[in-house]
Order: sequence, then C-alpha cells, then structure tokens
Amino acid sequence: MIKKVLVANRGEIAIRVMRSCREMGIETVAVYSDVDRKSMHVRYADEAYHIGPAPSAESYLRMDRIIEAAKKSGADAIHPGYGFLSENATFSALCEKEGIIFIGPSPHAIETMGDKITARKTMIAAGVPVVPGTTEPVRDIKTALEVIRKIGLPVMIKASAGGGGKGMRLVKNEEDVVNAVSAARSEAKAAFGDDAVYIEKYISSPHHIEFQVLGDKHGNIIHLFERECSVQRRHQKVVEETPSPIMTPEVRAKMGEAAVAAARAVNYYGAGTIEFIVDDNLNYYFLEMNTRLQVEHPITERVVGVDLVKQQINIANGLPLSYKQEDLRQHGHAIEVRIYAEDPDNNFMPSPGLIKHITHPLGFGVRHDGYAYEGYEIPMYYDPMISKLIVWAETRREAIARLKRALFVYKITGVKTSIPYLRRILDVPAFIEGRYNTHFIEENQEYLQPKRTCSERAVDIAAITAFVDYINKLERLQPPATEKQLANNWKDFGRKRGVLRF
Amino acid sequence: MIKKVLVANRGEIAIRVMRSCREMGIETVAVYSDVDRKSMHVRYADEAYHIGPAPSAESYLRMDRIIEAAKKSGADAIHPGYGFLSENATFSALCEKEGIIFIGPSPHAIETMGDKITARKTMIAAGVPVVPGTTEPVRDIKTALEVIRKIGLPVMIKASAGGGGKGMRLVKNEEDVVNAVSAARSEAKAAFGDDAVYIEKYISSPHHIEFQVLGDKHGNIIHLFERECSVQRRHQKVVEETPSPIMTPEVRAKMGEAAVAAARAVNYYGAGTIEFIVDDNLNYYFLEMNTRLQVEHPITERVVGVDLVKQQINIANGLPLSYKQEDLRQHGHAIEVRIYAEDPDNNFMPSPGLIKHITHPLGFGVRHDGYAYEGYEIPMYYDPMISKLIVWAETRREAIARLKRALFVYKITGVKTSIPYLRRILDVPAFIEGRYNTHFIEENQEYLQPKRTCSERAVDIAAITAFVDYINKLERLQPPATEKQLANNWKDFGRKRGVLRF
Amino acid sequence: MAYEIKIEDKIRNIEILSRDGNYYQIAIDNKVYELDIIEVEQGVYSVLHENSSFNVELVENKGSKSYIVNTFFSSFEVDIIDAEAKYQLNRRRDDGDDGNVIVSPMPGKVVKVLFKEGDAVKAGQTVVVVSAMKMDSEYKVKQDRTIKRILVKEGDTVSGDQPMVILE
Amino acid sequence: MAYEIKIEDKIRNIEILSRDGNYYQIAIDNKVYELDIIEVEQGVYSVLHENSSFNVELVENKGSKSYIVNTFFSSFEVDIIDAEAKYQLNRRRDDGDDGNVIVSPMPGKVVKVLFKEGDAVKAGQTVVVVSAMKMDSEYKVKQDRTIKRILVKEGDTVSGDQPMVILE
Repeated sequence: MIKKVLVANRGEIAIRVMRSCREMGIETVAVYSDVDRKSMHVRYADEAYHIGPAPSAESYLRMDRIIEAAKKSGADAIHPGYGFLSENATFSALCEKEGIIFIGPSPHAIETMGDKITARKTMIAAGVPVVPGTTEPVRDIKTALEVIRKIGLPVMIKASAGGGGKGMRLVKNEEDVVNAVSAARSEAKAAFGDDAVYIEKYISSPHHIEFQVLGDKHGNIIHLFERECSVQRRHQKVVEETPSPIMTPEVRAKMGEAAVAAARAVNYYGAGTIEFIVDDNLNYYFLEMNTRLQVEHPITERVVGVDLVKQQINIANGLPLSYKQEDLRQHGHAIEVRIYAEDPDNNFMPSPGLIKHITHPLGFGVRHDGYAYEGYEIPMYYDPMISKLIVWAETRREAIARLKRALFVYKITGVKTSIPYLRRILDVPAFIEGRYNTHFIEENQEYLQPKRTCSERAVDIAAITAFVDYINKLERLQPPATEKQLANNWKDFGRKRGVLRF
Repeated sequence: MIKKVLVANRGEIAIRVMRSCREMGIETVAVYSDVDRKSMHVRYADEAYHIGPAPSAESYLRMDRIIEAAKKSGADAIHPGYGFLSENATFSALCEKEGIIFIGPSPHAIETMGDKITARKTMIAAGVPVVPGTTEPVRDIKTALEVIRKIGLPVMIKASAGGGGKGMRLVKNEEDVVNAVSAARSEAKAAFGDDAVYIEKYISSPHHIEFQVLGDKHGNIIHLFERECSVQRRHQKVVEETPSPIMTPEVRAKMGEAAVAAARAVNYYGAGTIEFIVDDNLNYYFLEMNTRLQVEHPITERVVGVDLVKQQINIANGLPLSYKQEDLRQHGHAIEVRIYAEDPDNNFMPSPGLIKHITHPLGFGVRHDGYAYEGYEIPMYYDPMISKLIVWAETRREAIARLKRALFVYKITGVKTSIPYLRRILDVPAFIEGRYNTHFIEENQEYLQPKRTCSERAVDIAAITAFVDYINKLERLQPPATEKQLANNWKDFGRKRGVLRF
Repeated sequence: MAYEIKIEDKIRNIEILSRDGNYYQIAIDNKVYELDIIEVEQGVYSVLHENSSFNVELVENKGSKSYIVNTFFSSFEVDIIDAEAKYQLNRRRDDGDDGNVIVSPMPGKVVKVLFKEGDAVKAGQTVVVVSAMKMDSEYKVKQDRTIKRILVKEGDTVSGDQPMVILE
Repeated sequence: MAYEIKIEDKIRNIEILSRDGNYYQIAIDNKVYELDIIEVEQGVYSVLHENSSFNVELVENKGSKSYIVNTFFSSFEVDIIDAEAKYQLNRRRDDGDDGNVIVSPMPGKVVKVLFKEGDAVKAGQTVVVVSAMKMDSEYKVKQDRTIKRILVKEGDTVSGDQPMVILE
C-alpha cells in the first residue's frame, strides 16, 4: 500500500491531492521551483524538494528531477495532478520502470487517447458515437472533398497532430472548401511538421458535456454522471455545473454507458473524463478523453459524494472499486466557478502580484479549493487560476442564489480577479434558464460588460472613505501639537519600537 | 411574503441566518451593542441599528429596542437565532402584537415546552416516553419517598423551576434519600424562590440524542433524523455528529415518530429539537424540547441536504412544508466541533482578545460557520464560541480523518482556542469506536490531557525560528553601517512614508 | 480645510465639517453626509449611513494619495488632490509625456522586442510582447512613430507600470 | 554572537554560524542545523530542514523578546535572553515580586472584591472574582497572606496580565 506520495504539481491541485493523502494517513512530498518556495503546497506537504528554476520546462516538467526527488524522499507513488506531466505517457512509463507507482492510467491508455485519430478509431470500434468525419488522416485535397461531400456542410477541418486551435478551419460554404483545406494543411505543416488533417461535421449549437469515469485494475469501470462545461471563454472553462440543465435521465443513462464503453476500449484504470459534444437535440458525440483528474472534479464529488483523489489512490494500490454503478446517485446541484488572477474589464489581462487580503465566503454548501494566502505573491510563470469556488444546493436555482451570496463576500485584493465577471454571468438570462451552449460568452457579451451597479450614494461613500483614510494617515504623520503629546508620543514610540508586530 | 428580516442576535448565528436571507433575496437588519460596532454581523447586514451597551441585558435582551429597530428599518420579521430571546414566549407574543412576524414557534409552544413539568405532562399525554418519575411538583418529603420507592434507585432530584444544575441531587443509596430531598428543596427555594422538586429515574450510562423537527402552520410535522450530542463538558456540547454511532434503523424510526408526536402535542410550527436521553439498550426518554434553531443544526443540514433557516422562513411565511417524511434520507456522516476562545490547557479559562491571524482549512467536505476575522477583538461579554467546523464524509471513519486533516491546518492566533483539545478528543478510543455517553469527557480525562507530541527537532526548530525572527527585527532596528546604506535607507524611508500600507 | 478629490474622472470638493470619534459630518460638493466610519481590518472600513451598512476596501494605487476603492462589486479609482498633486498634474499636462512611453501594465517577462532604437513603426504594429501566466500580450503603437529608446531586452522581467519603450 | 534562549523552561545556547539569504546554519547547544527559513506571512515562517517542511507561527508574548511559538499542535513559550533580559531576570529574582501580585490572566470584568486593604486572608480563600464570556473565575491565595493594596474595584474592566491585588 502507498505510504508516501510525491505530488508533481503546484497550486490548488497539489494541495487538493495532499488533503486526501493526509486523510488516508499517507505522507506527502512537494516539489517546487525557484519562485515557489513560499507557495502553499510547500508549506502544506510533509517534505519539499527544490527541482529547478521558474519556467515549467526547467522544473515541473523535468521528469528526471521529479523521479530523483521521489527516490530521495522514499515516495512510493507520484500523483501528477492535472496539466504538467499528467497526460505524458513517457512519464507514466518512466515511473513504472523506476518502480514508482504512477497515480494515473497506463501509458497505453494515455497514448491511445492522446492522439485524436487513434482515439477516434478506437471509439468507433467500441461503438461509441463520434462526430461524423474522417477516420484516417487526410493528406490530399481530393479525399478531403469527397469526405466533405459525404458528411455535408458545415464541417471543421483540424490538424491531426494539433491542439490549441492551430490548424483549425470552419467551412460553411461550398466555394470555400478548397481554400480552407489547403490553408489548414499548410498551417498544420508549419505548426506540427505534419500536414495531415481530419474533417468533422461541425455542430453549430454545441454543448460541452463530459462524464467522469473510474476504472480499477480488475476491469471494473463505472461512471459518476455528467458535468456541463459549456460556459467557456477561448476554449477555457469558466463555470461548470452538474447535473447538466439540458440532460434527461434517458440520455444520461445512454451517455454514461457510452463513457464506460469508451474507457473500457483502452482498458482504462484510474480517474478519467470522456468529453462529449452534444447538440440541441441531445445527440452526443465523443470529443476526447482526458486521462487525468479534471479541474472541475469537485462538483462531481459534491453531488455524488465520492472523493475522487482517494479513489485514484485506491485504484493505484490495486484495490477493486468500492462502488457499483447502481450504488451511485446525484444529490442536488453543484456549480464551480474558477477564480483567475486577471482583469476581466481590461481584456482579461493576467494580473500576477501580491495578495494583500482575502475574505473567504463560508457557510452551508460552500467549498473552496485554493492555494493563495495573504502576503503570497502570485508568480507570473504559471496558470493564473487562484482558486475554485464550489457551491451545492438542493436545486439549480438555489445553487445559483448561493453562488451569488458567496461571490458577494469573496474578496481578494492586491490582484485583479475574475470575481466581478463571474458574478455577471449569473445574471445572464440564458444562464439562469440553463439554456446555453459553448457560444454563451460570445453571444452574451452585452450582459457581460462591466455595468455601473452602484448608487450615487455608494460612489460618494467610496470617495469619502478614501478621503478619511488619507486624512487619518496625514494626522499620524503630523508632528504632535504640544509638548505633552510629544512626550506621550515618545513613550508610544518606545513601546512600538519594542513591539513591531501588531 | 417576508422582505426584510431583523436578526436579533450576534456572532456566527446572526451571519448564518443572514446568509440564507441573502440567498432568498431578503434584506437583512443587524442590531448591535456598544462593543459590537466592528462585529461581522454589522458588516454583513444591509442595515445596522445600535441597541445599547455591552451587557446583554441592556442590548440583545432589550425587547423594546429590538422592536423599535425593526419598526424603524421596516423589517417585517425577526429571527431570534439561538440564546438571547429565542425561547422567550413574551417576546414571541410581543412581536405578534406589534405586527412583526416572529420566525419561531408560537408563544404557547415556547411556554409549554419551557416549563419542565408542563412539558413532561404534555409528553405523557401524547404517549411520548419520559424518564420514569413524578408528573406533579413534589413539595413534601413523604410523597418524595413514595415516588422514589416506586421508581427505584438511582434517582435524580431536580428543582422544578431550575436550570444550570442548581438544585440537582443524584441519590444512589437508600440512606441518603431524606437528606438529598431536603437539600434539593432548600437549594431550589434559595435559587428560584420555589421549593418544588421533581424526581426522575437516573440513567447511569446516558446518551444525549436529539431529533430535528420541522412543522408548518398547516399541521404538517416531519423529523430530520437524529444528532448525537453526548460529548459534553459541564453540560456544554463539544462535538456533535449524525448519524449517531449507536443508532439502529428501527429505533431511529420509532424515535422519529416520538419526536413528531412530541411536536404535534404543542401544535408546533417552525424548527425545533426534541432532546432524548437514551440508555445503552437504546431505551429512550424525552428530556426537553428546544423551541429554536440549535447550534449544531449544520450537521443535519449537511446529511439531509435541507437548509433549516430557509425552512424556518418559509414556515413563518405560512407556506406548507415542501418535504414529506418519505422524501428525506441521511447521506453519509457529518461531525461538528465548536471552536471556543478558551484555554483548554488552563482549566478552560476564557480567552477574549484580538484575533491576529486565521487560517481556514478548506476543501472537500469542510464547512465553516464563524464570525471572527483578522483584526477583530473578541469581546468578553458574550459566549466564547468563535466558530463551528463541520465536516462531512461518506463514512464516520472518513469524517473523523477529514476532521483531523481540517483541524491540523486550522489556526487562530491571538487568542487561545479549544482546537488542540478537540484534536485530542478525536484520538480517544471510545470516540473512535463510537462507544461513548455523556460521561465521555469525565471518563477520558487521561487521554484529553495535553501531551507532548513534538519531536526534539520540532522543539529546536521552534526555538530557532523565534531566534531568527528576533535577530531580523534587531537588524531592522540597527543603524545602517555605511553612508551609502544610510542614503538608501532614507530613500526607503521616503518611499515608505508615502506608502503606509504594505 | 477643503480638498479636491477625483472619482470616476470627476473632480469634487470634499471637506470634513466635524468629527467625534468615528462619527463624521462630511460635505462632498454640496451634499452633507453624517457617517459612522471605522477601520475594521487593515484597509477595510465599515461605514454606516442612515443605518445602511457599507463595506469599503481601500487598496493603494500609485502612492499614498491614490486609491482603488472596492465596494460591493464596483471598483473606483480615487485620487486625493492636494497642493503637491495639483502641481504634478499641471506639470504632466505640459510635458504630454504619457503618450510617448509604452508601459507594461503588469509584471511579466519580455519575450519579444521587434524593433530597435531609431526604427520607424507604423500605426498598429506590435513593438514589444510580454508574457505572463501562459498568455502573451502585444504592445502596439496607435500612430506612426519613431522609436527613441528601448529600455528592456528579450528575457527581461518587468514589473507592473515599468516603462519599456520611449517613442519620439 | 551567541545568545541564550529559554524554551520549555530550559535555557539553551544558540548561535547563527552562517547565513546566505534564507539559508541558515545555526547551532543550538551543540547541535548544528542547516535550515531554509523564510517568513511567508506576517509572523508565520516556513522552515525546511533536511527537506522536512515545518510551519512555525510566532506570536509576541510579552514584549519583543518573548514569543509564543506554535508548530503542529504544540505551543511553546520562547524567551530570548539578551543582556537586558539577564539584568531584568536577576533583579526580579531579588525582588521575589511575582508571588505577591494577583494578576488577571485575561481581559474581563471584576465582579467581586471580597476583601479590603489590610485584611488577612486564609490559604484557599477567594480574593477577587473576574467574569469573562459568561464564566466567573475566582482568584485565590495559596497561603495565609495579608492584603497590601487593591488596585481594582467591582465593575472595573481589566486587561490581560493586569495586577489586581498586591499581597504582603
């Protein structure tokens, strides 16, 4: 059984993983870069090892140094969190070779699901619906045209090796087909050194709905229902919720079965997520599999009641799953919002800096996963996510009300955050009604603009308070008026000199 | 429908109530005494009214001033929280007379349940089991002796008008009976001006188990299962959990029915709690009814999934209950610990003072209800409870592990707190095994003593860190060594003079 | 003594008429407020006005006379205009300096400098690229300009509000 | 320079042997530690020793040379003994003052003063009752004593560590 886990990550997810380890009586090892000495994960862990300079490529992505730290500390397992090395088959294999348990899936599963075309083929073979399109990389215009004629417009052309939107082209009209295919191919060639593309039916009103799965090393696989992740800004999820407001019990059951089948096709063990694209008529198509823990896993934990990190560790220990599909239920409704250090009123400019003050909303149905603290300086080298706020309530409506209540008192000063922007999302009619797709942010720009919500009185009071603060500071700097006061002040000074801390 | 609620309370419960109001779109009004101007409930509310000096009798218990504030603010309802005026039938009636909704039960229910003997009679009439004993106040020795002979020893003799342990006598041996009855009567006379006593069977291994009930104004009453509250120090609850580790489904169903019957006997509406005393064989007897929200209500909220404050408000609005008994289930296990500003290693001496620093444990399954913040000075006039930490997990064992994990990082500096003591409770075998009764604290003194859990190394590091801090402070106070440094320091000083805040 | 204060780009007159502990009588333009103002945390004030409760959070912006004020979900820049500030304000107006400097608004790392000193740049061209938190920000010129000085080089770490390029 | 430091009632020698940024080499008695010590929050240090991570929280106790140090669930009183402290320590020892003063260990309100100046009190008798947070605390004498001075009266608010009664 695993006794000591090295967490090859930083930020909130490192602490998230360590919390479950602590509850299981497992010791924790942190690794950190130059700029992360003061980071909370170093403080939270039982042990901490320095692994290099700030840039990820020289620290959190350095497999050799991480393995070295694991060996030096005697850690018998490594949890990769999300991002960094979490979906790196080489790292998973390296751990295996070094006799360290990788808390995640097999290199085979990572590899198969990591390549879009292989994944797609595997899914078709397993009977999981995929977006109509090519199964083989397309390397010439002629084949491309044939395929497009078969699928019908609109289509999306994507680089086979790609990611991050590079080499992607949406084609709506027949006359643009030739140009778009050529452009996508040359872009793919330039970006990835491979001009293979694949072509898919374009879903014009797409919902991003994903299913959480858990598989053990004995072939048991279950799903923990869906997460609705359609609120996205530039392919970045902003708000996630479960259950999905558009889901029906029948479709949920069918999609859950498809998710399990998808995982089974790669003999999946560990926690994973099957992402589907779903149209307005609830037709669903396999999009991709994330072979790791997701950022938004807490909403599933809250609604299903299962600690996913503990499950990952149990699976890594070779234990059979302790749940059967029929044991699991969704209770109530959970919503997660991601708090980023960015300025939503200034083109989402990143806002690294020193956290001066944090006020956490507390109370019923409120969960936080974060890592910042007062006096902590958010470095500019990594992801700008500061924390996740997760609320639960009996109903979706109540969950939104609770989230509003929580955001109202959530204050992080020193850096700009996305909190006001998140608050505005909750007032958009399409969100309130639960009728939104991945175009939500784009289509609701008007609602999402900063609005003057303050009364004249509030503006006056803001000005007055700043002024009072300024005057009070001035007074404290003023030389005292009389001799007697002077004497007192010297006494005070003497006292303060001795006691520097408040 | 209620649009604005005055919360006639302070501390964590005032904020707890306001949170639910905010989620319901209801405006909130705080009242505060002289020493509470900076208290969080004043900051959290939409409006705040000053109602008098620090002592409760001159502020939080002043019905006239509270009613005046309600009228001035236009509040249409008053929530009394717990303590203070929450179980005051006169106040409930006064609100009614003044046309303000009292968010709580009828004066009749408060009155009936507030008097031990009337309550007992009412319960017997309703068929709710009570501890065998007298139904009428006993005013002479002869009757007392007859009763005791009938019930059998051991018995407890209690002042009829009493409370707080005054006028209570445990009698185990026949020869002590006469003396004990006389002593209890004269003590009762002295303390309450009434020498009436009542006599009860003494349960030697008692468990304190209470049931949450909700009743509406249409005669519907349901229960929300039990809370186990046997971990008590001087009749003060310290740890509460649900489900009770000794409960069986059969007894739970029977006790739940008894609780509903008890509430029905006084036409109860609102949230209330039926306290039972339960022996090792799960025989249960009605103890008393608390006609208000309990401190420990969050564990029920977490396990049953119902927001009790919202239910109170809905009931006060005259709405029928939205749950039927058969809709309700217990999911998983919740434990609450109460964090007091007191020194557990020094006879639980109260420790009011300035909060310098708070670190909240966050993450899955952790809820906080508190009111303190950094820079807040806990006044000496009120209850020393700072906050409640509530954890939830799938199983009791996991909940204990989670609570340990949470307490490990929960830091409140500036005042002494009960956190280390709570942590020790979680290591007592009787607690871990769930085999404890109200004698738990008394019987486990040995385990609960402060223990040296630190290694030599930790002690050395504590000393070294203090020393390093001291040396650093010294250096900052030292005059700079060279002219150049001096110049730099003046520049720094100039800068700092302009920027006072870090 | 009356001061001037700038909020939402308007300059307003402000004066403390009287004070008794945390009770203030303050006039802003011609409106008089009676307020209970108390600092509850460092930089956080609780303000009561006619029994309404406000939480006001102050963060220093640029120096001690410039604040960012947060209340509810609104954020304001507030500047206290004393004699010194007035002087600075006038001087700056004369210099017209601001438009001639490309300043990094946040801490980051310079990943690209696309021109050198003396180069002519066209309106809309990117001069510097700064990276922070996995995102690249491009700094462009709005009109045709000439580059006078470049104060940073690729690989440099810049702080917030640091001048990077001076234009002619 | 070597100092003396008191922890858990033991006086120990302590010396910084070398320092490089947040890396320290420190000897306590004859044991040498190599440590990475960094202040992360005001009064909170993160300490790494042979890769073990410690969070150490310092709270000032009585003046700048006296600390309460919290680490894990343990709390220690630590006193730095410099020349001044040594002098104070010796002087206090001569006076033998401590046993002659009843001090309130916490803030509270004096609800009862049961004797007056000059009264003789018997061992175990309560002299003063202080109330805080709904709880009364009684302050007794351990031996037979005479009351020299009473510094508080009923209704007074006392702060922590305030002398209330001086005994002969």
